[in-house]
Amino acid sequence: MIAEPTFFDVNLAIDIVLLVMLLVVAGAIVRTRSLLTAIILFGIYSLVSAVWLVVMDAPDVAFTEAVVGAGISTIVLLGAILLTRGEAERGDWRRLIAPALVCVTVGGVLIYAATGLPALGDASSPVNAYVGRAYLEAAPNDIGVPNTVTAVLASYRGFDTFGEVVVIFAAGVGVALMLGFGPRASLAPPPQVMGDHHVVLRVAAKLLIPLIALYALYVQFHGDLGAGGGFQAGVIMAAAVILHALVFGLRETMAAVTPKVARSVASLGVLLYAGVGVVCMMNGGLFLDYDYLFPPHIEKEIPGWLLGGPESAHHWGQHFGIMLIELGVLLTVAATMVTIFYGFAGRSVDDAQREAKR
Amino acid sequence: MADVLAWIGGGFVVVGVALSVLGAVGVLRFPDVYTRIHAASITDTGGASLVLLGLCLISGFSLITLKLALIWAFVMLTAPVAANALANAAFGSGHKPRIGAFQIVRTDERRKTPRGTDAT
Amino acid sequence: MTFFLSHFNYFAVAVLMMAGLFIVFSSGNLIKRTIGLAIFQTATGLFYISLGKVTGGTAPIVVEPGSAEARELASRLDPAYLAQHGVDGVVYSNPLPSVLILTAIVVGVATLAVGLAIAVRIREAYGSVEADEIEVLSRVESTQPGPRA
Amino acid sequence: MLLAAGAAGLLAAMAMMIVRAIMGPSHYDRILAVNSFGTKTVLLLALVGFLFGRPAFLDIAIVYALINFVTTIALMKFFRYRSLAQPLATRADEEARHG
Repeated sequence: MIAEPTFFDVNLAIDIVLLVMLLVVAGAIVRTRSLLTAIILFGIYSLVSAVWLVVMDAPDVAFTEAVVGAGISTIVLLGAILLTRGEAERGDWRRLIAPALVCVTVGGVLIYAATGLPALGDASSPVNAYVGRAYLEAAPNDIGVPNTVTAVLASYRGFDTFGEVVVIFAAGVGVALMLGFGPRASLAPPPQVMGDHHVVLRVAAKLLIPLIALYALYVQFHGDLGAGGGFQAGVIMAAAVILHALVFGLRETMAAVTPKVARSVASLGVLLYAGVGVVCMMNGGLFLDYDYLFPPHIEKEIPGWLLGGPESAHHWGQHFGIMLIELGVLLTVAATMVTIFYGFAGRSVDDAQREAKR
Repeated sequence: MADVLAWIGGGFVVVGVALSVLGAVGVLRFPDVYTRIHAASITDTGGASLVLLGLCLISGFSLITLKLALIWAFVMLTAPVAANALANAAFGSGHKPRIGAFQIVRTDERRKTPRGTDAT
Repeated sequence: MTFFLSHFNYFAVAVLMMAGLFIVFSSGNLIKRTIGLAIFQTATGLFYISLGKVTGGTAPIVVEPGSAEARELASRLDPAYLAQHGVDGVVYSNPLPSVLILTAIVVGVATLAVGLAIAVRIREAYGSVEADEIEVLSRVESTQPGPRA
Repeated sequence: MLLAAGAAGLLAAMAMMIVRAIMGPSHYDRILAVNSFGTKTVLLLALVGFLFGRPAFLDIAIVYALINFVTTIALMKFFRYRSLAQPLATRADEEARHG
């Protein structure tokens, strides 16, 4: 392999084509005044960047971007547009001069700074030669999990990830406090929809919803071995619930997954994550130090074949610690996304008027 | 043998991609929503089937074949349903086709709208 | 030309960031602004991932050493390059940027939702999501003390 | 070689879909473009996995095929009914309403 990329390197060629697509789509988002068009284009932007992430060897991130960018954020944006309006005002062009000047200047500085960065794919750059390589070399021995991203995410940087989960939980609480937990006004009957009948859609959705939920579980438990993990699985699980609400109506969904269940599960996930950390501390380790998840006298009793051969027995704590905290992540992320969706989809313009009267 | 299969698989992939490209040209050039849906949905499912079949031939029989079959099943399940729902929604919201001798029949009054007038 | 191609990722990221920033600055509409912020955030992610890419590398999911897949991946690379940068006979890209950006994306959509919820409440209070109109309305309100009509 | 040609063709088709999504003219054209773009993305991901020698990443293609559907339905429902909360009617519902 050549150290310096040439244009005929397939990898680089796909990379550049995708980046040009991203630039074109971003330009179109800047230009359009219709927010709906902007949202659709943002969906395409996410899809393109997710393919780009696969090309750049980051399948875990691509997974997340695919589900979050193209799925959840489109739906959340649509929910927000429903409660506001679909068009942005046309600004006076003279007011665009100052922002344009700022952006061109800052962009010029950034591009100038970028010329000093190591070339794309430089294996000897400080980022790749030290810390990244150290993780790759140490993880199979320390953690015993093939997916290094999961190993770093859940074990080495477990405390950081705990913070992220708490932030997601807090964001869900914030949205629920601002928009409510679901429909408080009585939902109006379906609008007059002459000529529409969605039998095909309903049947297909009935087939797909359990498959999506099942696939989320696969992603969850396959996260040690391949791309995947709690964050991705949580969002996929939420997508299954959202699809149910889209096709069968929010009221039906709320009967199945009540807002109360959603918010309890969200807190339960954070609690599970923190609980694993506290158990490790009680057994004499540090917070989230999974090697101390089981006290030594219990660990001695665990048969080695449970995890494929006696040589992997000393990874018992790590395996179970990662599995438990990923489960916590799954619960929190899925329940938070569902709560956020309930908040946006369940609110109607009437709610605001009723609140104003109170 | 495996080599021959790989070449045949590659051939399938190229034909499937060519179908997708043709569909994309159709989406660009056709005059209204319905003809575009037509172009996109047929070539998408057809192209996807050929590409995935080709990849199956290349990979040989393994877990990957199962995953390819799953992708095929999902594409075959979702793409036509989405196209159907889209055409249904476009029709319901009063988009009128621009070509062909269509008569718009609405289920509410079963009235017939003369060709070329707005259905809304 | 080689220099331009090998730094194209960073240039593209800079332009994307500025596109996001321009939307935030120039558009008065709060929802469009949140979309701009989301683009800015994605651009940051692209930058991190670009830095972590290693030429000839594969995704940081460890292939079993000596397996058919590992041999296939190794056969694509120059042996000297492989010996210098490989781990157990395979060159991997950097896992650390993936970890940082993966969580950032999910946190990003949660905070996006918070931003949009604030926009919705502003719209309910003032009847508009355009920053200019809100400013005018809030100025009118502050000169008229008492409960909002 | 054939796979690389396939990837190039798919990228070209995706570019055309982007043009349609930007041009519109109606929002249904844009939804169609996104949906078709998603299907092409699924194929490209599968191809890229084989091209780079890690076909295990087909998982991502599967998830795309599923999520793409959810997004399309959400967009369609938004434009047709201006609501995310209403159930989609069946023929039976409709006939019950109209007698």
